[in-house]
Amino acid sequence: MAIFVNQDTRVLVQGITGRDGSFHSKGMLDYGTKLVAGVTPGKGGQTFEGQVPVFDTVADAVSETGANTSVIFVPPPFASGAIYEAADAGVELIVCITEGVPTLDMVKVMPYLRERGVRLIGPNCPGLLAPGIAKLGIMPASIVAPGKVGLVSRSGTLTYEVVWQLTSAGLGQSTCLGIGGDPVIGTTFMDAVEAFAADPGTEALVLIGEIGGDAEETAAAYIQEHVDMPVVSFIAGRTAPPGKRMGHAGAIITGGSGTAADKTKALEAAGIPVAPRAVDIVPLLRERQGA
Amino acid sequence: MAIFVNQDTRVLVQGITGRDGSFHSKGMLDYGTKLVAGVTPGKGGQTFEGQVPVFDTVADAVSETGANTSVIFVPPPFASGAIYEAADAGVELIVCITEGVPTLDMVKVMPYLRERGVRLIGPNCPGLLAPGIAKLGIMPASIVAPGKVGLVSRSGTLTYEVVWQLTSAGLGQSTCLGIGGDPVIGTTFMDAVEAFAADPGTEALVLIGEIGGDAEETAAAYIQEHVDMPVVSFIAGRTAPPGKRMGHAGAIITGGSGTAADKTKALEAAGIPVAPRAVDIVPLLRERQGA
Amino acid sequence: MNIHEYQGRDVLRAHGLPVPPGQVAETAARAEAIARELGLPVMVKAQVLTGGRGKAGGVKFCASLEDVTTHAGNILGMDIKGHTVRKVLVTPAVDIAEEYYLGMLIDRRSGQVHVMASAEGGVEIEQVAADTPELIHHLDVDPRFGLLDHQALGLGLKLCPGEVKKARQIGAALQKLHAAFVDADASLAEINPFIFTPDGEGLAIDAKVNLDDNALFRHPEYPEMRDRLAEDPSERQAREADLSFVKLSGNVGCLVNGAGLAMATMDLVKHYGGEPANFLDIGGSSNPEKVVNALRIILDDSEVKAILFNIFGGITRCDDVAQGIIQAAEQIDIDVPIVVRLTGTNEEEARELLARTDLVAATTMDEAVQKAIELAGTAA
Amino acid sequence: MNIHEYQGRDVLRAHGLPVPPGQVAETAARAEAIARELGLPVMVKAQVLTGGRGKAGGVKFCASLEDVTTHAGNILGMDIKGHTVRKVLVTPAVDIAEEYYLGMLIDRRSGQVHVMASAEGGVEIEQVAADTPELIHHLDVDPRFGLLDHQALGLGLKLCPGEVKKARQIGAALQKLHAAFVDADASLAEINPFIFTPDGEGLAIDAKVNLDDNALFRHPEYPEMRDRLAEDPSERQAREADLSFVKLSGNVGCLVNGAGLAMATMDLVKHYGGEPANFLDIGGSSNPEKVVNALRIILDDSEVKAILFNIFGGITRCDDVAQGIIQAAEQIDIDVPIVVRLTGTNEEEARELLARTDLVAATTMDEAVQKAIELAGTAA
Repeated sequence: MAIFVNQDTRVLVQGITGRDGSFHSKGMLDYGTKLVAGVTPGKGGQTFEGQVPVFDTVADAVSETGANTSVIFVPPPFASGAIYEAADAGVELIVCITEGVPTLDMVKVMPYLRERGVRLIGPNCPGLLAPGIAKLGIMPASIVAPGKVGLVSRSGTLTYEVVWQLTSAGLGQSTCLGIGGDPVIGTTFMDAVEAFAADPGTEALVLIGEIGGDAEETAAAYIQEHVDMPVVSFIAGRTAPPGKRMGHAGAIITGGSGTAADKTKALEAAGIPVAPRAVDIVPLLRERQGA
Repeated sequence: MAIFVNQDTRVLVQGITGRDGSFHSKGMLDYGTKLVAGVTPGKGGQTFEGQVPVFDTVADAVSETGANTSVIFVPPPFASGAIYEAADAGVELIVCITEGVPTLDMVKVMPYLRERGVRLIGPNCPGLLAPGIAKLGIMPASIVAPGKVGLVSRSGTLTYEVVWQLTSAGLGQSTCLGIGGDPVIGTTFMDAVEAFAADPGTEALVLIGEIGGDAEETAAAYIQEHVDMPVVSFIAGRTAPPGKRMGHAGAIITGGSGTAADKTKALEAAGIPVAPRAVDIVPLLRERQGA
Repeated sequence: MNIHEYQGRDVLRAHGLPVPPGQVAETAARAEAIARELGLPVMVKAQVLTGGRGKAGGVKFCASLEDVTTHAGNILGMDIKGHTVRKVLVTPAVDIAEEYYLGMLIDRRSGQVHVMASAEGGVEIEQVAADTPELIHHLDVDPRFGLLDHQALGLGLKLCPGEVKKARQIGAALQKLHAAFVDADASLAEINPFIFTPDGEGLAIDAKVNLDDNALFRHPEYPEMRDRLAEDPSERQAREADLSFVKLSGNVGCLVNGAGLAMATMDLVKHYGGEPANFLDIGGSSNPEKVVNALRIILDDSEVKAILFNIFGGITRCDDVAQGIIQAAEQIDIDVPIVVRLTGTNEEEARELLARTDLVAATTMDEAVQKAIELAGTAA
Repeated sequence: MNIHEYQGRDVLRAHGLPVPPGQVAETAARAEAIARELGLPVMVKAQVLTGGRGKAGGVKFCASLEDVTTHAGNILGMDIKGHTVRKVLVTPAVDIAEEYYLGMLIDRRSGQVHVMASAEGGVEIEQVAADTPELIHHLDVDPRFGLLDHQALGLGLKLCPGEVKKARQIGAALQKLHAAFVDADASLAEINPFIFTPDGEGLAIDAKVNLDDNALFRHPEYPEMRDRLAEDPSERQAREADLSFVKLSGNVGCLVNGAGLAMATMDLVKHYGGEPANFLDIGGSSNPEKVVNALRIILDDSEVKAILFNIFGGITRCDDVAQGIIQAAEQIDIDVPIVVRLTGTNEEEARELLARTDLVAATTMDEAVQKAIELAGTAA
């Protein structure tokens, strides 16, 4: 079992003919993901890797192949346009890998998704990998293993680091999810935690946070109230110099939180241990699972 | 009984201190309408007619007086702004009397109302008069009488003409509703017909149509399927010169309909008699009621 | 408000649409000078606020400067469906490989801006709609999100399947047309045809733009565009007096408040065998001055043999109307009988005011109409 | 990207906000000339990309031209929190009757543009937020409808209860600020203070605007605004090479892909008693050239005694990184030890490429960090 994907997940890739799009589409295919269509306007009629038909529009791809999920690799100026197109074509889940999407583009596209009940993961994220089910995005397949640990992270490569440690320690994953660290993202920490809490295939949870915002604090409060399974966390940026990433006004509306210390305090107050190093996550998780 | 209003209808008037606003607010008060507040920015703290408090904002008026309905008399450049304000303040029913509101302002405000479940009547309409319950707008109180005939009209003064004939003939009304004839309006012919059909206080229906659009045709089809009470109609503009009111493109998307002949045909096909003169409405209605 | 093709081209060009160059001329000599500057061949196109110019001979291809002089001379002054041609547009004649129709208007049903696009361009879209409606592609634009990239490209691909370069040009043209529509507060905006040259360059060849009268206050520059000479003088006078007026050919002058009641009054005049001289809605919130203006406009028509007032008061107060009639009678030499029917707000005050005049009073609409027809017949 | 006050004023003025006149000077003489032209009294304001100018003596009231020369001379060249003042803004000193705070930013929680307004203007808004949060009024702007008239006026009335004229000016300023925010793709836009003169005229006295780096491609004019001199040279170099870099004070140069992993690497260096020399995220889709640039930037810092690569491949392919390290080694004279830890996409290919070099390989992050610290200590 997994969150957000299942055996009926049928994937199309927007920007399948680009450098990154084609590289990672191949990776998704190799992993066994049901990649049924690609979209690149002007390349309709071509075939990708001898098996995946390419269409000019997402609407065509959906009606011809029954795709219900899209992974987006188009360049930043066109990323929000690709999201609108996917949502309008009836796709249920969109994973936007693209880095560098203007924040106001995301501000505008979010209500469009909400009105249609479409879930977005990202942008600027590694996507989702549900071992044995589907790989949507760029997470290296070699580092995962099927299992029962759910992992959600605002980071990219830091996620891989932790997943790899889990796998090396024999702790397989139900789903590994990178939600991205941009100011405005589709699926939040909270959304992921709720989904994991409702997933019978997930029996423990690893949260990988970062300084900035208050997503970890909000999730901590929720977990304390509603989540029974063992949860372990890690926060990157304890030694980051202040003021380099966040304007003061952001701190104001999040009530002054956003530092690693704030987050650690909130998580520990909710009974969630915070690993001092990434390598401490596995032992902490084993300790909680044993309890 | 009536449609859209009842004994709990508490009215505020936006633009209560203007020439038309004050004139017709007095008319509403005189009729016994629960006019509980007025709004004119900069006139907050004043009192209208010695009894109605005036506020700077609709939000203030709603929170202080519990108003749930707004009648708008502000000038055209500010009319859509007044509608947004009323909807945002939690008003449930808005009647916009203002004539000359730019069409694209209405295009933009409509989804705002839909998202909030707020009903708008108008703009550019005489409003609603539910005899014995409430007068919202500018319909002359002297011409109505309580009763069981529902009347809906795209016209203004033509409505009064017909109402007056009903009243003179001893046929009282449940609600007289003028929806306005602008291209984009809040409550349509169909909406009104549905509401009357669901109103136990309404036992017969008079439809006053006009050339242009296809609101009458749509309502006719609905009535044939779903409405059992006697229905009589009248269409103004049988002799209007063609092309003076409607561009050809409008005719295209309404499938060629829009003339009085088209409407008459559609209504009669649905079993709804079309009165050749306004004075024929009452006899036709009596005939149908007798049947 | 309808504006001329050359004005519509300016609106579209200001929004980045690919509009070929061109200028208007009021004389054949000026047309020739423009053609000389633009280079041959050119098109000379009548600027009139009506359709069917081509069939009427108002659009001509000119291979030589002599052609320009001849055709411009013929077209200027020409009557097209009652419109006198006072200006011609001179614009380069381009090689046309493909023609498309791109249009937008307000859809009453959805309450949104409605896009229409068809590969059947260059012909009357009404004809396409009647014969092959499936060849017109439709899309409502959600005002909260605008015309999105994929929607515009999607329409482009429906018109040019498999030809993404052309589809992109059509999509971009649709998005610019939509921006122009919204910025200009249009009620209709059409490009027919939007063409591709043999080189694949997209161009907006014709432009039809109607503006929302209600929104003119936002566009102080647009009233300048109004072609006063193209209007009927009495209709212009009425518009300037803020009256809604349409001249007809009968002898019963009608002065009514409200468009619906005005139409019903006209219908009733016809019903009783008369002929209305006009449609005139004096509107809501009317003041005495407005009534004076309305009377002047109606009395300017020498065909009018009787005047019928049908006023049912709502926003319009009957005493205002009565006041207006009395003031008008004092200011204008009225030599036709006037039938007055006033009902509604302040009707008693109005009757008191009118009691001392020699106006013919009527209680019902039918009575008033019949009296007016009778008096018009007697006078004639 | 942060821009100077005088640049922010230009952005706001272009959107119709009432910004007093003013010009920037790089010399005291030029400041005096500007003051002479504007008329006295004036304010001379340090243009630096940091707060707290006032407290640092970077903002001065000048009643005379001598004052201007003296103060401009003192302020130019002044160091404010590590920023050297290279420009001063000279602008008329206005009589201030009331001061307000108007600000907007992207709210991560709502995902919308968030408006803040307070009658506590002219002081640090952080202080107001800490001491009296109830004095800051908040509003999220629905991107589908924008900042509506009644919302803007409503905030104005909260700041100036019962004073509709002033409230309207504040409301209009907020709507223009919002338009500027959206058009400019800002991430933060503040007017502090927005003032009223004793005559009730509203003016935007200070302007702080930060722009969304991701949206700079839409604004070809904005990169011109970047104050290259105000940046740390290595940070500028990094930015121009499309690398995210922050200079720190340690001796372990860190080259990591991904901001989270880079921060975790810094945290781990500290954890094991070392000091990172920098934060450097080489980002996704990296190419060999990028790695070369990154190495050059790090090696420019003479404090760096060891370099630590921590690469976990996803979009970034390990073979690209290895290629980059090899190319860099060929192009640059590297005299410090390099510890490399490469894991993920194409890691085998990468290891093959690196096998023949004298780089120190590490398998885990902890091992790599500990080795780098050890080597940096040995080198020092």
